[in-house]
Amino acid sequence: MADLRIKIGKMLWKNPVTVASGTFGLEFAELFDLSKLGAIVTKTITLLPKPGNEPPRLAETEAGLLNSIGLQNPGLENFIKNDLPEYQKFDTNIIVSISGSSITEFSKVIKNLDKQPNIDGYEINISCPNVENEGIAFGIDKGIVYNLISHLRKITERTIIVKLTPNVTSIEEIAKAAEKGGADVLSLINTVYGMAIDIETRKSKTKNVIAGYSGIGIKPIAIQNVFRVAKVVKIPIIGMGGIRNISDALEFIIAGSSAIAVGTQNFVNPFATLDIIQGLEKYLNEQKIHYHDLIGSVR
Amino acid sequence: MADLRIKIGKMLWKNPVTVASGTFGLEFAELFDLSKLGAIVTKTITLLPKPGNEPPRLAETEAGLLNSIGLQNPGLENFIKNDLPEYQKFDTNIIVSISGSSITEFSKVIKNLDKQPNIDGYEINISCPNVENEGIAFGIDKGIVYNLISHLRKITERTIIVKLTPNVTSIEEIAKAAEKGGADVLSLINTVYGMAIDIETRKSKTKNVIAGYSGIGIKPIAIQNVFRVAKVVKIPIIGMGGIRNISDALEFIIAGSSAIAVGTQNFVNPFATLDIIQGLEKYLNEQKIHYHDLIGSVR
Amino acid sequence: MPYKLLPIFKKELINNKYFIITFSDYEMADQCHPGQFFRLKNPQQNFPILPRPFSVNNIQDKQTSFLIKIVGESTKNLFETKIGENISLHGPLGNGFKIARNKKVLIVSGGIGYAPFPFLLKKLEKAKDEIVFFHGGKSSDDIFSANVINFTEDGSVGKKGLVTDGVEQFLQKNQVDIVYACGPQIMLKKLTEICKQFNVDLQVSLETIMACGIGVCCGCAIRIVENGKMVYKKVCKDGPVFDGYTVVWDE
Amino acid sequence: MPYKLLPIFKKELINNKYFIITFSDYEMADQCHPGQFFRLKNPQQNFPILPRPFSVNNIQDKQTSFLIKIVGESTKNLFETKIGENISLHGPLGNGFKIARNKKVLIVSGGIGYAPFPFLLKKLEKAKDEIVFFHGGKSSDDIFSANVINFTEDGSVGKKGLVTDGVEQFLQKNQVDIVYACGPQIMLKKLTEICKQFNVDLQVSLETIMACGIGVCCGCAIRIVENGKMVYKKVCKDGPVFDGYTVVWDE
Ligand SMILES: Cc1cc2nc3c(=O)[nH]c(=O)nc-3n(C[C@H](O)[C@H](O)[C@H](O)COP(=O)(O)OP(=O)(O)OC[C@H]3O[C@@H](n4cnc5c(N)ncnc54)[C@H](O)[C@@H]3O)c2cc1C
Ligand SMILES: Cc1cc2nc3c(=O)[nH]c(=O)nc-3n(C[C@H](O)[C@H](O)[C@H](O)COP(=O)(O)OP(=O)(O)OC[C@H]3O[C@@H](n4cnc5c(N)ncnc54)[C@H](O)[C@@H]3O)c2cc1C
Ligand SMILES: Cc1cc2nc3c(=O)[nH]c(=O)nc-3n(C[C@H](O)[C@H](O)[C@H](O)COP(=O)(O)O)c2cc1C
Ligand SMILES: Cc1cc2nc3c(=O)[nH]c(=O)nc-3n(C[C@H](O)[C@H](O)[C@H](O)COP(=O)(O)O)c2cc1C
Ligand code: FES
Ligand code: FES
Repeated sequence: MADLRIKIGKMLWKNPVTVASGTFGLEFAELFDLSKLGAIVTKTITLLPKPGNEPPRLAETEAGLLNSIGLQNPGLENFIKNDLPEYQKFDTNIIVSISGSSITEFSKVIKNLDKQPNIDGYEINISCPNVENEGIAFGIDKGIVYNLISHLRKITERTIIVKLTPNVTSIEEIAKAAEKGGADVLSLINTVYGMAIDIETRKSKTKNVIAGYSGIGIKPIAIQNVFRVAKVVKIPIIGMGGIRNISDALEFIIAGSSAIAVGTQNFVNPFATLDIIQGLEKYLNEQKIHYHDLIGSVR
Repeated sequence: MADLRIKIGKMLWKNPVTVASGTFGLEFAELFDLSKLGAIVTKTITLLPKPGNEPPRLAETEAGLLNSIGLQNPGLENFIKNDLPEYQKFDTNIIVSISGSSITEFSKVIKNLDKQPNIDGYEINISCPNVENEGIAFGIDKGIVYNLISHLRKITERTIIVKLTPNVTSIEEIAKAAEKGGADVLSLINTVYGMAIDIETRKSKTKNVIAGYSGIGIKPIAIQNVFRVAKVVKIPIIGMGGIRNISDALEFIIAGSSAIAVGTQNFVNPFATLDIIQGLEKYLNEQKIHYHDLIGSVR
Repeated sequence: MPYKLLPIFKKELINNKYFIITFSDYEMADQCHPGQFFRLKNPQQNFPILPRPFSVNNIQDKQTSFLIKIVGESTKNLFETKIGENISLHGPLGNGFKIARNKKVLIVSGGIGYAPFPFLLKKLEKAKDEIVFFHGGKSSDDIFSANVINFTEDGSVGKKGLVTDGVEQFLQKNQVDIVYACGPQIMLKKLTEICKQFNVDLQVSLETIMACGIGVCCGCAIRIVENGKMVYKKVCKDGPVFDGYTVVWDE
Repeated sequence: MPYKLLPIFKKELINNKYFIITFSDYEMADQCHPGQFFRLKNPQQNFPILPRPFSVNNIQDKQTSFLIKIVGESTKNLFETKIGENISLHGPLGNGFKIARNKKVLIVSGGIGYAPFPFLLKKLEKAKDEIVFFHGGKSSDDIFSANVINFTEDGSVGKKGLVTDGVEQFLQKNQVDIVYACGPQIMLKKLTEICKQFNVDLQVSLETIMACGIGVCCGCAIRIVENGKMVYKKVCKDGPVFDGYTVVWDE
């Protein structure tokens, strides 16, 4: 059997397959044993509860999904009380995705979470395109990204994953700033800005007008971003954006991802992550290649 | 019958439907009368002939097309000698798409073309993602865009259309720079950076690795860009990116496009432009709305 | 809420707008409660991407059926999928209707909003309720049963007019304890206003676009007034059935 | 090159890898030349987006047929499209084979590369050529006719071995004026080396991914040596048939 173990920052994953923040939750435990995943990434948590954006929040386009959830979440306190203990039951790496509107807020969240046991890493969501002044201001400016991450680096020993937005001119610049700031891992991509209009009512299909585009339609964009970032950083990349099955996952790995995350596809086939883990073993055996040699092996 | 006429820069179009540069040519005259179009945009021409990129140059993805043609074109002289006279036979607006590696080169091309009759406008391709140092350096920097366009503005009286790339952090900044420089019209979007990998050979599916992504998969991205740009400029927008039919076209118009262009879909249904012209008349009659009132009418 | 691949057991065309699709699975049939829904998708179909939610229409002989209106790509594809081919089913999901016991019940449906009621009817009959069923549609195509009081906008079948007008008249003359309703937003909104006048309990089943169907994505939010405050609730998990008086209806 | 919607007139399954699809249209049949191709698409299928190129396999009684190998989504969809349903056809496109007259001709095909030759064969016979036809495949599934000299890699039908080995032996003993070939790149490359030794004219039909099919997009470029210089030619318009000796083969 192929060895799928991989070091992601300070974590050891039993396999390189995880889930994209906001597309997965404890509810999936009714369908399969979450311990089978290399890691679980929670939905993004903020210091205070957030009600989220006005509905409608979803629209399906011809080749993907638009969402403007607006980081709806119960807030740090409720998360620690209700959700975290449940996550901690699983024998896998728990990564808490966090966001904030200021460096102080980010710091507060991490300081609080650092007191909790069995959290293996933080994913810093600097890229969510749905919430004004939350995330977005950070993710598009390399100076701000550097400041934020180097600040957080001083606070925590745990693995810091920085999640990048594709909605920038040079994702390389942002990636390098995050690495220089002390990030252990990068994850990409967050959703692409998108919009759809109902031609009968002439209204935007999501109330928030500009939404986040995910699913198979963004896959070529995501692979391209992974490829570019992998060329300029030394830290590992968690690749995502439209991954549905093993062949999509392999594209990301060959492009330079050390691990991959399934997002929108969790809504379509909740077992997609498991299928990919299986498919990966099969591919490695067939192609007689070690997992580590596959990463970034594009010719 | 609905009145579809619209002023685009200094041109009067009989209807707001044209074709995207590089996806259309005189060859289509065998299929329908090109005079039916509001305008024809030629493929991008450079001062000297360009051989184009190494093959393979195309890959179809799950929801779109990747291309890395590399601006293959016969060069200005051959274009003027062989192609232009053919284009001039049609009773429609002829827009020549041009690109160059320096302001001087752009200027030379426009000075030459300005001596030719029956050219109605120039589309300045500052956004083609396939050719290093040609286009790409212009399209992502607002200062450079402003310099280029204000320079060209002094040279020609004809309509200047600036074609924007979506691969930037703030398309609004670039759009405003083009408008300030003296552009009469903006067209958007050019292709989105994309990439696909053959998991058997582990090679990039296009030799040039990073390619331009077009077709239905980019539609939500394009509509979003049109919406954002329409909010910050006064000049008209030619919207494109994934338009296949009347309902796609309407989304772009409602988002803020004064006219629309069909690209990749020309390869699928060469009559798509004509279908859209017909569909537009039907929609305007049914909804009892004037074309001008539809533009940017999103609520 | 299991996720299963099941072959289509039966398919019945009602007319060119509606059909019923049936699956035979004991476990599935036993778990369902009226008002709950399943997410259905033909796994062979790549686009549209998302499974679509459909209410349990009826359960008979351990067979679970869905009444489906053909409105777009997914419903068309479900219609075209042949008997014996596999469909993925995720469910039962959501809360479902609260069953009244020994009450005077009025059911009100509009168009495809009829879907969840045959199953509810069965349970209400067992609960010894006294039941009146009003259904409205555009024309005879939208009428599913002769055993209910039908209204059509064009008068082609049943009474001519809107079902809500019928309800208003009925409530003026008859005492009712609880109203169960499903249909277009505009109908439910009107119905809420009417029921309020008569102070009748009101359970409405709502629709929104859904991505996950299980409370994960927060995509299906609607506005509910709770303790005098507007909050977002999830149609998939907190609903699809809500107390009609708490819903903040769209303009 | 017209663009037409035509109903499928006939469909024949050869085995689980190959089928023949036939259209009945006089105008279309009259315009075709061997080696030319059409772009086919089921307009009901949204994805994949692009029509796919297929060589004219044969023309008989004004009916045009295509021999198609099921390799992916589009070919699968064409196979599944029912008789009577419409397919969009764009063509005939490309240059086609140059017809030799009163020559000694050798046809060499590999796998689905067999497709253009039944039609070419007809024209060559009319041109009074002396024809030998070598075809190679992986196994008996890839053999289309008992009237040609077949090679299979597994020896299940015909001679065991590669068709190119057979060609080499044949050319050592027989004089040939011209070779027509179509098949995998690796076979055509090998064949070019062989033919060179014997100084035989060589026409090869090539494949690339195509977007427009008519010379507009420049997407189907291949490398050709022209006047000692490497240039890009368009497979769709300058080809698909090229002088084998001018082709710069991939590594
Ligand atoms: C809880 C619930 C129960 C339902 N029960 C039934 C039922 O019993 N019978 C029935 O015919 N229909 C039912 N619907 C509606 C059904 O889900 C839609 O008609 C279906 O999704 C349309 O899909 P489509 O691809 O055919 O059409 P599309 O062209 O995609 O959409 C047509 C309309 O369907 C709605 N829709 C689109 N995507 C979704 C989505 N992911 N989730 C929900 N709605 C969507 C939108 O309003 C859209 O305008 C129910 C919906 C919900 C939320
Ligand atoms: C001039 C020409 C003539 C051809 N004649 C025949 C024929 O007579 N019979 C036959 O079975 N096949 C023929 N082919 C090949 C045929 O076009 C491909 O098998 C078909 O496009 C595969 O489509 P798919 O969606 O089923 O498979 P996909 O999964 O899309 O692709 C399978 C393979 O087909 C090729 N391909 C994909 N897209 C295109 C495209 N747009 N244009 C060209 N090739 C593509 C690629 O090599 C790809 O790896 C010909 C190709 C060319 C260029
Ligand atoms: C409904 C939905 C909610 C999301 N919520 C979050 C979130 O809270 N935090 C975050 O970092 N990304 C969020 N994302 C982005 C995903 O994590 C992922 O980056 C993106 O969807 C691309 O992957 P995919 O195409 O596989 O879905 C969300 C995406 C969707 C579709
Ligand atoms: C094969 C191909 C060639 C193209 N060549 C050019 C070009 O020469 N100049 C240009 O400005 N845009 C070029 N484009 C971009 C298109 O004009 C258009 O902006 C883009 O494809 C988005 O529209 P679509 O999705 O409708 O194709 C090309 C696109 C394709 C697919
Ligand atoms: S559909 Fe995801 S929370 Fe309701
Ligand atoms: S396929 Fe477009 S030029 Fe050949």
